[in-house]
Amino acid sequence: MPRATIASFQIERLEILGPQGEVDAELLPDLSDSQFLRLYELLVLTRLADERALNLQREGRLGTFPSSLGQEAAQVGSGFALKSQDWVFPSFRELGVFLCLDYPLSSYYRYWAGDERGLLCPPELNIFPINIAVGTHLLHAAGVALGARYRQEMLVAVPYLGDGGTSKGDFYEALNMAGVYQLPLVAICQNNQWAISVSRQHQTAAQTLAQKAVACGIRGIQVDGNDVLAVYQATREALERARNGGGPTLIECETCRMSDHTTADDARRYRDPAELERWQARDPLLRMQRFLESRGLWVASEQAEREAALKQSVDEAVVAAEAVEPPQVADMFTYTCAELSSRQRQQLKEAEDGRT
Amino acid sequence: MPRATIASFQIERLEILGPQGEVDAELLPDLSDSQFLRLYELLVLTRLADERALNLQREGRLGTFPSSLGQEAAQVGSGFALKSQDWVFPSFRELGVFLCLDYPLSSYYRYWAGDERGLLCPPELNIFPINIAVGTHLLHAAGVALGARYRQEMLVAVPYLGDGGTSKGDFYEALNMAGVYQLPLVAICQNNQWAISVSRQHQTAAQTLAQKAVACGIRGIQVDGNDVLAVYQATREALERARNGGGPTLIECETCRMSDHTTADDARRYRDPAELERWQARDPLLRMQRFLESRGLWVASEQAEREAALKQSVDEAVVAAEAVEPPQVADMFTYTCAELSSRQRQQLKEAEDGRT
Amino acid sequence: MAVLNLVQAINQGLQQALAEDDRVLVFGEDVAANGGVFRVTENLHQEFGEKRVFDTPLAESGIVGMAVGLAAYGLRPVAEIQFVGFTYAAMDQIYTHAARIRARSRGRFTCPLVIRSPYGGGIKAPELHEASCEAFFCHMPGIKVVVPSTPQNAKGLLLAAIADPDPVIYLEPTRLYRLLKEEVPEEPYLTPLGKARIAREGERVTILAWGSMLEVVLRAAADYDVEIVDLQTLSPFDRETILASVRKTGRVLIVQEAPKTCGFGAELAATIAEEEIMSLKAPIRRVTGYDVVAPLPLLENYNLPSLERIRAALDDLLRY
Amino acid sequence: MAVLNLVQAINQGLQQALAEDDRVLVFGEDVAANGGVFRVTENLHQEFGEKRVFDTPLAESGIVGMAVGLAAYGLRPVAEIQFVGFTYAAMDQIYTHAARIRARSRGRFTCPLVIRSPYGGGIKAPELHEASCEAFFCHMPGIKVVVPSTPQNAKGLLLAAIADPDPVIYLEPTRLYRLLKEEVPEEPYLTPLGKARIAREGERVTILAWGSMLEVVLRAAADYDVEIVDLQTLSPFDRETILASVRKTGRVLIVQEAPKTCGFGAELAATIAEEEIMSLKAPIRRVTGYDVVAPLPLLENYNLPSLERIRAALDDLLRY
Ligand SMILES: Cc1ncc(C[n+]2csc(CCOP(=O)(O)OP(=O)(O)O)c2C)c(N)n1
Ligand SMILES: Cc1ncc(C[n+]2csc(CCOP(=O)(O)OP(=O)(O)O)c2C)c(N)n1
Ligand SMILES: [Mg+2]
Ligand SMILES: [Mg+2]
Repeated sequence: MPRATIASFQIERLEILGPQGEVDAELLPDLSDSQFLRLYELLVLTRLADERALNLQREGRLGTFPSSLGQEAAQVGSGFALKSQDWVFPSFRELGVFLCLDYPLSSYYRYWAGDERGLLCPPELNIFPINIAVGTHLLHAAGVALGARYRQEMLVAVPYLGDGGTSKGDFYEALNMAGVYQLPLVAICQNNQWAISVSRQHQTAAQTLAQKAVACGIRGIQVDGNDVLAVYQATREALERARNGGGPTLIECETCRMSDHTTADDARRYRDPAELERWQARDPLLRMQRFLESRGLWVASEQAEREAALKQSVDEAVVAAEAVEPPQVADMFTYTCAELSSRQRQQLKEAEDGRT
Repeated sequence: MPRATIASFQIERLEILGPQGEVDAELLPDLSDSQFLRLYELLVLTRLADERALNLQREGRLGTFPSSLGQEAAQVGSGFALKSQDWVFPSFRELGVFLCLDYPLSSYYRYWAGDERGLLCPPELNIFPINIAVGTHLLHAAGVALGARYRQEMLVAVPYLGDGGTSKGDFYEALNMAGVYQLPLVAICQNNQWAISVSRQHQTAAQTLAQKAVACGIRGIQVDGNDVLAVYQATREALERARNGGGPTLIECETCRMSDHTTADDARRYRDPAELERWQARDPLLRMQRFLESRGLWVASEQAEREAALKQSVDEAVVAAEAVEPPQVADMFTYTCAELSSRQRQQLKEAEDGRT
Repeated sequence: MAVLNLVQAINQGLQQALAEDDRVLVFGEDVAANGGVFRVTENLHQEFGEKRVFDTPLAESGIVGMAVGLAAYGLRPVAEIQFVGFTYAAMDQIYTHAARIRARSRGRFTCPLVIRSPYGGGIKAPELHEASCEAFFCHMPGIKVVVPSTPQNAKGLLLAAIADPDPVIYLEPTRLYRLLKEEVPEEPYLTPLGKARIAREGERVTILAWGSMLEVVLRAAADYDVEIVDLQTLSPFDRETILASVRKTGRVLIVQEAPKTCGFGAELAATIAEEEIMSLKAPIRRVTGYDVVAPLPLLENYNLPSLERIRAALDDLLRY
Repeated sequence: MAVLNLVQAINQGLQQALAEDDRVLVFGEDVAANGGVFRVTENLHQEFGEKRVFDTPLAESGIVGMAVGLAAYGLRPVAEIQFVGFTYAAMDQIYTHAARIRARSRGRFTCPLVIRSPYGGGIKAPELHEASCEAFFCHMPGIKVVVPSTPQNAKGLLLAAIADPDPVIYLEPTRLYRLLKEEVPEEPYLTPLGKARIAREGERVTILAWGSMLEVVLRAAADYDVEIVDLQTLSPFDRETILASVRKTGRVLIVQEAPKTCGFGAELAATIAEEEIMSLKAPIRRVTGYDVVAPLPLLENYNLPSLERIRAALDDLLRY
């Protein structure tokens, strides 16, 4: 065999919801009407909580904030498929995932107000702290997945990352480890086309991000990231496979960041507004709304009332977030190690003497 | 398109020489008889110089040494395709490449005797210092390739690495950069099945190492690494493509490390001897010898004399290496930065006062 | 002379380096069209084009490793790491390669590379965006470390770093970016590496500081008769100037934002305790960040050296 | 009690930790069938099987990052980095994550992880195989750093590191691996972290050392009336024991193999100059590796602290 093909690979893309909300009935995930409605509600809640964060930031009540606008389906579709025992490793733009898991929105806000306590995960959940160092946290997911296999726990480790994160060495090392040990790990990549000002094309010459799985001998799939049902379905399948010993998957959700990178960014410096217009037509909320409408599940007249209820829950979260006492200087020391060194004890005393 | 294939990839393998030295005439590289002979001579020289190094190490005249035994074709086949303007980024097991490029063998020996001066590359060559930190040097090749493109120089940057090196994040970051900038870079991976005691299968779940190129949107090809003509041909094609703006390639040379990892290793602790026997049958020297024989270029009776000449050149290299004066303590300081700091001047004085 | 802030002074330095020397290339994440997240590279991409000023993929080890290759090839790469807290991923490339290429190749290849990075706290930024980790680089033979403290020295030190034949880490105190403004000469000039600057002369205490701490120290010590030494270059640091000031004052206060233990201030104290102890009238005091995981914005003020802590230390020293 | 060398003592410690606690996992490059390139993990794979003792791909950041996940999940990973010179690639995982998980999660997740690594020079090994880079880790709040110096403390400190609720870097001086032998208690025992050990009592000078330097110092100072303090844990270091010894002797010599500038010895000197300067009769001297790129074997002896340099420093101190 002088010049023979010895390996071939295909990358699939999954879409379920059409632009007008029409669906391929065969692909429709096995969900009840109330679950479809809940998915929509989570999409709306994510958007409302996000808008609210941007307002709070403008008023100086939150620090720099990364908006999820446009990416709600990628977040909610995947987050909705998670089981409570699964471990989640968020990047910094997964508001929708936190909401799917019932993480207190007030805590989420507190974190973005500059308070570590916002990341104190409730005991019934396993959400790792928000990860700022892009792409580095997939390895922690690999570690937890390895631990779970050792303990024979049926959980899946689910790291989230962006298109930019796929360029980091740690991303690759993690997926390669996941392949070697056939770990229960499902990596959800929100390809929102931008890493701050660097476009998806400039991030890698790979035609899809899903094909990065090929390098590690694991599965990769692309989904329409603005199609909450496709994201849900792909995530569910991958989770099930992982749970049953079938190994890891990389899911690329193709979507678009409709906002600035963060409140500290001004995307007009580098992005053609025409791009936003194109993606506007694929708005994930609208598509899901049309789907519900076509099934008689969405009634225009009820929308306002429902949104009001969601808004109220967001308001309550803001109140709760802002009612928290400020953190104590001792906290800096308490959480560095389990015990203070003699020098740290000295330092804590100095700090508490109020010399700030 | 609900579940559609959106991308497909094939990995090819190239073989030219059969186990008995027979060739597919259509694939035969366009080389003269004297070049075929030279290739064979380089294979033999590599083996002899390697054997000699192992002997020197045993006698305490070299430090730890990594043998090239079994990998001669991967090294010589690729090294022979290089042009003098190309920049080479060796890992630590590329004796054959150094010999192809006429790097002084005496210097090579000096380096492995623990003398930095062994890496002082002659001005007519562009060989980066031997790289010990596995997988980290592909980035330097990317940098040089980018620089060359900027300067419009027709050179190709050629990093060498092993199968183990493909697991490092830097390997991936480098190939990804090479893809983004479409750099003139050809990475030669000697997949010798082992990274010390860790087998190729344990290094990655990927079926081939060549397919790691897919993650970066660049070309990847596997060649029979014990087939000097296949390695040569694949390298030449990749170099030409790179030189003409066609972008980077990853070449996986599938071969086997027939020795211990280094003289400090004992492979019997972890490797089944049957593996060596299987690969013995594919010895790269023997295959090339049979090929030459079939073309009437190799005559058994001349072999001894030729080998004697090569051995003599190796002997001379040993003499030259050992005739060098020991390095000076000042060298440690001289080569740290262009200028000494005031503290370094003090330290140098202290060191020269002989307080060792 | 125009009045510039630190961002503008560095931007002008980069612009002039690019204009003067076609070996200079500027790259990193978001440095091109976006002009850098702090706008330090603003307009450079527009002026010099994609070949000279370009974006990279999100890969810090990759950025530095590529810069090593570019430098060894003969160019003058000026790489940006978006925040110094992300250089940890590039430590291997910095220490294993940038620092060693000259030695490993016995001078055949060198590494005239500058890594610029926003550095330090006080801007209420997210996690890892306020790191003060200069000490790591100061413990790497083969690497130089520069920290400007004013628009003037920011420009001069940058141009000196780019001209230097060896790798230089150039740390930009983000808190000062838009805080300080002063007249900056229009033409290119070099502020020599390895030389400290007496920011204020005085008699009774020597205060050693660098980067954004200098600004704090100047305020804190306004009413004290102290000599304030702005290190400017941390590695190699200016022993002679420091020791001369210590000989004069006999008292030393070191102010550093980084965690105390094994910070760069420790080296300064150790050097003085080794070479000039006989001049000392008092212990060598350090006011530093605490040995804690760097806090998020709500707690960060507790951790940064404050006017009060600096004054308390001065008062204490003056009791000897 | 059996007489063991350092390799055997560490191996015994690992074996006992694995046997006692099923949360302990040992992994790294070549630690399984091969038993580690120095044989420190010999037979562990055979005894405890693939689930407890396993090889990893060649990826240091990956090894540490995975260990962070395992630790946060509730296990007790003991990861090997084959040589400490290869930890630079894992700095980001060590400092950004291992050191911070407790703080970032406000205690919900912790990181009881041990990173073992052969460390230090004097074995004529190839480039990067002899690094002395402990100071980097000592400047990382949240990370503990331990350096054994004898078979006895090697075992006890290892078991204490594994039992510790926070991440510990455990550096094994390769030069001592087979050089030192002594009786080591068979049963498991803990040598507490954070405590120095008086290796020899004496009156006229306090010598501070750790790891393989201790062995050199003991030889160099055989004929001097000095107190030798073996740090054992560098971070957090035992201020009380050090300062007490300085109060007694009034003279200090610090011996460190790493490059001088910003080495861990600087912190010791700075601490003494800050807290105990009034006891000093002489400058604080440091004998260290030079500020140079670590040389290959032919030059390495010039760089390592030698008996002569240590004695010259002692003689000098005793002139005060
Ligand atoms: C390692 C690292 N480098 C740089 C940054 C600064 N930074 C923050 S977000 C970002 C872009 C991330 O892009 P992507 O991964 O696509 O995620 P997105 O912001 O689009 O959600 C950059 C460069 C960082 N946080 N971490
Ligand atoms: C970053 C790094 N980690 C570990 C080592 C120790 N080490 C030296 S060679 C080697 C295996 C390398 O395997 P491979 O890349 O396949 O090259 P080969 O030795 O087979 O030529 C290891 C682990 C190293 N040199 N660098
Ligand atoms: Mg993105
Ligand atoms: Mg190999």
